[in-house]
Amino acid sequence: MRLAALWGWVWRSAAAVPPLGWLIGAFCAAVLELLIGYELAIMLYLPKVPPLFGATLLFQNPLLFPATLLFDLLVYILPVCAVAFGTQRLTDRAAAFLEHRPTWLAALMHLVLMYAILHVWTEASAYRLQVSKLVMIAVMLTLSLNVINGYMGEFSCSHPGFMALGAYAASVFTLVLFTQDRLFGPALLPAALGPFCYPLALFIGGMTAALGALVVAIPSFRTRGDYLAIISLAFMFIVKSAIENIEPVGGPRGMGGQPNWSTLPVVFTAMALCIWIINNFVRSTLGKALNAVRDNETAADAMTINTRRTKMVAFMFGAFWAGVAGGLYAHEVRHVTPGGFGIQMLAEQLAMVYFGGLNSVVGSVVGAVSISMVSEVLKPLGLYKWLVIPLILILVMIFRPTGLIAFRDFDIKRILAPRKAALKRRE
Amino acid sequence: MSLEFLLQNVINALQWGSFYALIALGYSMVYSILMLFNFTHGDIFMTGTYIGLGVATGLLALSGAMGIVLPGWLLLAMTIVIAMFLTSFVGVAVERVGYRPLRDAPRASAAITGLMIGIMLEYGNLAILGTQRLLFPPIIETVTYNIFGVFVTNKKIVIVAVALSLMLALHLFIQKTRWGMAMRAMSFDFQVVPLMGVSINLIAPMTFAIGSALAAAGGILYALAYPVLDPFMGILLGWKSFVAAILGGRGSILGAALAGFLLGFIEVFVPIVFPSTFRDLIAYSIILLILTFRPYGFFGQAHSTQLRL
Amino acid sequence: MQLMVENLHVAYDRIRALHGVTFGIAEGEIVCIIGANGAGKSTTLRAISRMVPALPGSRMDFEGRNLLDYPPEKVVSQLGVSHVPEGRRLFGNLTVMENLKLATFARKDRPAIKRDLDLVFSIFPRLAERESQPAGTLSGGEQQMVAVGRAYMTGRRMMLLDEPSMGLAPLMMLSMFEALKEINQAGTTILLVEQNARLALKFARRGYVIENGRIVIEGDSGALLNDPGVKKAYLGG
Amino acid sequence: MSLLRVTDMTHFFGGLRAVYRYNLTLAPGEIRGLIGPNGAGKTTIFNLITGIHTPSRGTVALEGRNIVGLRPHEIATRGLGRTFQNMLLWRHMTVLEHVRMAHYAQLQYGLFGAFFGSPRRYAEEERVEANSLRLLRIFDVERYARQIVTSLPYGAQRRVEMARAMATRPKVLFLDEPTAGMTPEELTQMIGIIRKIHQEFQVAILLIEHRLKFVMELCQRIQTLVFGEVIAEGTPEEIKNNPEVIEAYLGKEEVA
Repeated sequence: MRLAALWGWVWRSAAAVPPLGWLIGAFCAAVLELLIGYELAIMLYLPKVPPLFGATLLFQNPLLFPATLLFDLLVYILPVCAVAFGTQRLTDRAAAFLEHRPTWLAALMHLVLMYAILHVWTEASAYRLQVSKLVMIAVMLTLSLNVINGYMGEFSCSHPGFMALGAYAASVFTLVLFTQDRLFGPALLPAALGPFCYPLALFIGGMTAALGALVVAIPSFRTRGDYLAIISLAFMFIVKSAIENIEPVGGPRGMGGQPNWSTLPVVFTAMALCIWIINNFVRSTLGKALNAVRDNETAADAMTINTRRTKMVAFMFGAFWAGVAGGLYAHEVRHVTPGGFGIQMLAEQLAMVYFGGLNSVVGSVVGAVSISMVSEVLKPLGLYKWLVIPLILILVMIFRPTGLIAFRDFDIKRILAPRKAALKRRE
Repeated sequence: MSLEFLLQNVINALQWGSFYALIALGYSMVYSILMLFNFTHGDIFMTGTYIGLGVATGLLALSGAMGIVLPGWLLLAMTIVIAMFLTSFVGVAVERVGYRPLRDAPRASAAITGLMIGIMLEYGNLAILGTQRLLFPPIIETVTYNIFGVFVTNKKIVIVAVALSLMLALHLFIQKTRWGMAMRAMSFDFQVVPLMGVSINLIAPMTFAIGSALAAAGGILYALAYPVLDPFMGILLGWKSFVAAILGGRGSILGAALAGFLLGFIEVFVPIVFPSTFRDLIAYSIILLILTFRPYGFFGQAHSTQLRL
Repeated sequence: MQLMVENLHVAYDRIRALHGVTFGIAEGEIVCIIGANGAGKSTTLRAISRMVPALPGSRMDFEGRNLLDYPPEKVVSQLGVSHVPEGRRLFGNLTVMENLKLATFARKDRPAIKRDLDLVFSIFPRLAERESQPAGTLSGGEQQMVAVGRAYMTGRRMMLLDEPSMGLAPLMMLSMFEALKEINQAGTTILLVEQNARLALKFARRGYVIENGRIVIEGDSGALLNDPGVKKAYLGG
Repeated sequence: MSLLRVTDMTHFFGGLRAVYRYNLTLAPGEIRGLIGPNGAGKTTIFNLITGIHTPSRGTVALEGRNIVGLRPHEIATRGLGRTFQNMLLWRHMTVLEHVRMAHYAQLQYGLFGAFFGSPRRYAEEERVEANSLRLLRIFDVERYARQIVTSLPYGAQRRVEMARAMATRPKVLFLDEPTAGMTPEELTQMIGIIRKIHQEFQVAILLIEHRLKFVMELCQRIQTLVFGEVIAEGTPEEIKNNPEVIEAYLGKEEVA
C-alpha cells in the first residue's frame, strides 16, 4: 500500500516535468559523464565507463554490478532528476511558450536537443556509437514493418527482402559513383561529393524496395492473411537467392567496402524523418484507411475507400522505409551478404514489432529499443540469449497478444504540452 | 538427356519429395484443424531427428550390450516407431504451451509464439548437445542396385517406401477412424465440434502429435540419406515444406503430399537445366507465381482468409 | 423442472445481449421462445449449451446439476443436452452417415447407438437413402433432417433447436415439426427458438416471448397466440 | 427520371438461384421497403447492387449510367451508401474516426499531404471533422465521439453505422435491417431518425426490414421477396392484405 503511494508520488512528480526538462537533464548527465565519467569509473574500481548503463556487465561480470549501479545513480539518475526538477518551472514556461508556436518548431527543438544528447553520449566509445546507430535503424525497420503488419494487419514476411533491396541498391550507387571498388572499378565522381549525394543513394534504395514491394502488393488485392504471408515469405527468399546469383554484386560472398557515411547525424535525421512521416501518414484519414481495410475490407469498400490503392500504398510505403534502413545499415556495417537478410533477421524484426505493440508508433520504438537492448545485455550469455529472448516474447504474447503498447496514437502536440495545464486538465 | 539419367533424377526427386511431403503434412493438418500454422514444425522435425539419433544410438548400444545382432531393417523400424512416439509428445507440449493459451488471440501472435518456440528448440539443442555436429549411426548398410543402368540405393527405396506407406496410413486413419472423422469435421467447422460432444482440447493435441510423429519419421529418413545433423536443419526443410503445404491448399492432406513431391521435382530438375545456385530462386518464383494466380493453392478453399486481429 | 435458467446474463465483446433471462422447462415438454431478430433467442440457446460464457450471477441448472460447471462438449456428452445451431452447420465434407456417427463420438453404448440410429432413419427415411452422400450436397430440408438427427444422436435428454424452419418450404416445415413431435414422444424435451411464431406456438405447449434480452411474456401457446403483446414482439407492434 | 433502376437482375451462387429477375425503379427521395423471410435473398440484392457480388445477369443503372462491374468503392463514391445487417464496424477505431473515414473519396490532399502534413491536409481534415461531428449530432451519438466503437451500446452502434453511411454523401441509402436488436423506444427513435435524414439529405432509401410495422410506417412502396423472387409489390395497405405475403411471412393460416 505504502509502496503504491510512493510509486504514485514518483509518477506524479515525474509527470509534472515536461519532456524538455528531461532532455535538458539528460544532456547535462551526458556532459557530466564526458567530463568526469572516466575518473569516477576508476574510483569505483570499474575498468571503464559502463557502455550501456552497465547493463552489458550484468552477465559479464555480475560482481561489478553494484558499482555500476552507483555509477548510474551518480552520473545519470541524480543529475537528470536534479536538473529536470530544478528547471521545472522554467521548462514548463518554455513549453507553454512553444505551445502557441508551430508544432514543427517545438518538435525541431526537442529533436536538436535529443541529437545533442546522443552526440555527447556516444563520444565515450565506438561501441556505444554503433549500438546507437543500429538501434535507430532497427526503429525504422520496426516502424515500417508495423505499417504493414500492424496498421494494415497483413502478416508480411518480406521485410528482410525489402531491406536487402535497399541495401544493395544504395551500395551499388555509392560504390559505382564514389569509390574505387574491386567490383565496379574506379570512382566516377569525386569522393568529396559523396556525402551530399548519400541521401539520394538512400532514396534510390528506398524506391527500389518500394518497387519490389509491388510483387507482394499486387497479389494482396486478391488474397489476404496466410497466403499473402507465404507470398511475402517467398519474395524474401527470392530476393536473397536472386542476389546470390548476381555475380557483379558479389554473389553469395556479398558486397563490402561501402563508404562509412552512416554517421550519427545522418542516421538520426533519417530516423526522425521516418518517424515523422510515418506518424503523419497513419494519423491522416488516408492512413487510417489502412485500419479500415484491416478491420473490415467490405465495409471499407462500401465507405468509398479504394482498398487496392490503400494496400499498395501500405506495402510500398513500408518497403520504402525498409529500403532506406537497408541503405543505412549497409553503410554502417560496410559489408552485406544476401545470407544476412534471411529468416533470422525476419524473426528479430517480427519480435520487435509484436513485442512493442501493433498499430502504434511508440510501441515500435519501444519494441525496437528494448529488444535490441535485451539482445546486447544478454550477449555474454552466448547462445542462452536465444532461449531467454524467445521466452520473454512468448510471455508477452500470452499476456498481451497485441504487444506492450498497442493501438495508441502518437500525438506530438499532447506530449510536448506544458505540464501544469495538462495536470489541471486531468483533475 | 538419356532415359537412365532422367530416371535417376526421378528417384532423387521422389526421395526429396518424401521429406518435404512428410513435413508438409504436419503443417497442413494443424492448419486444417486450428486455422493456424505451426511455425514450430520445422524445429519439431529437427527435434524428431535428434530423438531418432538418440533412439538409434540407444538401440545399438543395447543390442551390443546384450550381444544380439539385430538386422538393420528391424533396427530402423524400431527407431522410427519409438522416435515417432516420443516426438509426438513434443508436439503435444508445443500445443499446450504455445498455442492453446493463444487460441482466441490474433493469429499473428500465435505465429510469433510458434517461431519463438522454434528458436528455443534450436538453441536448446545447441545448449544441450554442444556445437559439434552429430552423425546419425549407419543403421542399414548402403547397397546399390543397378536396374537397367539406373543406380538405386536401398536407402532411397526405403525412404520412398516408408514415406508413401506412412502417408497411406495417415489417409486411412483420417478417412476410416472416428478420430479421423472428428478431425475432418473440425477442419470444416471447428466451432460446432463441441456440440457433437467432442472436445477441441482432445483433437488439437492429437493433431499436433500425429504431425510431429510424421515429422520425426521424415527426420529419420532424412538422416538416413544425409547423416550429418545440425540444430538448424529444420529451418531450411521446414520453411520449404511449409511453402509446400500452402501450395497444396491449406488444410488439404492430399495437396500437401502432392506439393511436397512437386517441390522435390522442381529442386532436383532445376539444377539440370540451370546453374544449381538458381534452385531456390526458381523454386520460390514458381511458388509465388502459382499463389498469385491460384491464391488458394491446389486444393484449398476460399473461405476465411482474414487475419484475426 | 428439468432445466432452470435464472437471471442469465450474456455479453459479446462487452455488449450485453441478455439481461437476466429466467425460465424453466419440465421434462418431456415442448417449449418455444419467440421474438424479433436480435432479441437474444439464439444467444439464450448458445448460453445453455455453453458456447458463449454466461456472466457472473447467472444460474443454470439441468436435472439438479449446475450447467456452468460443464464445458460445451460435456453438456452434450454427460448431460445429454443437444443443440441444433442456427443455419444447421453440418459438416459438409462428411457424409450423412459420418455426420450422424460423429455425433456418437463420446458415447460408448453401442446397442443404444444402433437403436437411436434406427429411430432417426425411421423418422427421416430420406436420410437412409442419402446415407453415403456428402452432407454439403443435400437440399435445405434434408440438411435440416441431418442436423436434427445428428443432435438426437448426441444427447437425448433435451434438444435445443435454433430456427428449424429457416429456409424451408412450407410443406417441408410441417413435416419437420411432425418429426420433432416424434422425437419428443421418444422422450426428448424440446426447447426451440423460432421466427415463424404461429408455427412454433401451434407446435409447442408453452411459449416465452423475448425482447431485448429479457423474457417479457410467458404462457400457454393458445393464450400467447391471441396476445397483443406477441403480435407486438413478433411483428414489431 | 428514376434515380436507380435495376432490370432483370439474376444471380446464382454455384448452382443455387439466389435472386431471380429482380426489378426496381427508385425515384429520387423515395423510401422503399424490401421484406421477406430469412434467407429470401434480400441482403444478396443489396450486395449485388452495391458491387460486392456481380450479378450473373441484368443491369443496374444509377442516374442512367450502368454500374455493373464497377468496384464497390466506385459504386459507393457514385452515391450508393449502405449499412450492413451485422454492422460491419471497424473494431479498433473510434466513433469519430469511423465517420471521418467515410469521407475518404472527398479528400483531395493526396499522399503528399498525408506524408508531410501540408496545410491543405489540415484544412481538409478540419472540415471533415466538423462535418463528422455534425453527422454524429444528427444521429445523437456525439457524446461517444472519442470512444472505441465496440464499447458502445448496440443501438448507438447502429446509429454510428448510419452516420458513417451518410458521410459518403449517398444519393440512395441502403439500410439492411436498421432496427435489428433494438428496443421499442429505440425503434421509435429510429423511425424519427430515418425520417429526419430523408428530409434533411433528400436521399432515396431502400430498406430491408423484419418488423412490418416499421416498414409500413416509413415506406411508400414495399416489395416482398420469397426464395429470391418478388411475389408482391405495392403500397403498405396492399401488402398487408395480400394473402401470399401473409402466407410467406407469417406462416400459413391453416398451420396456425
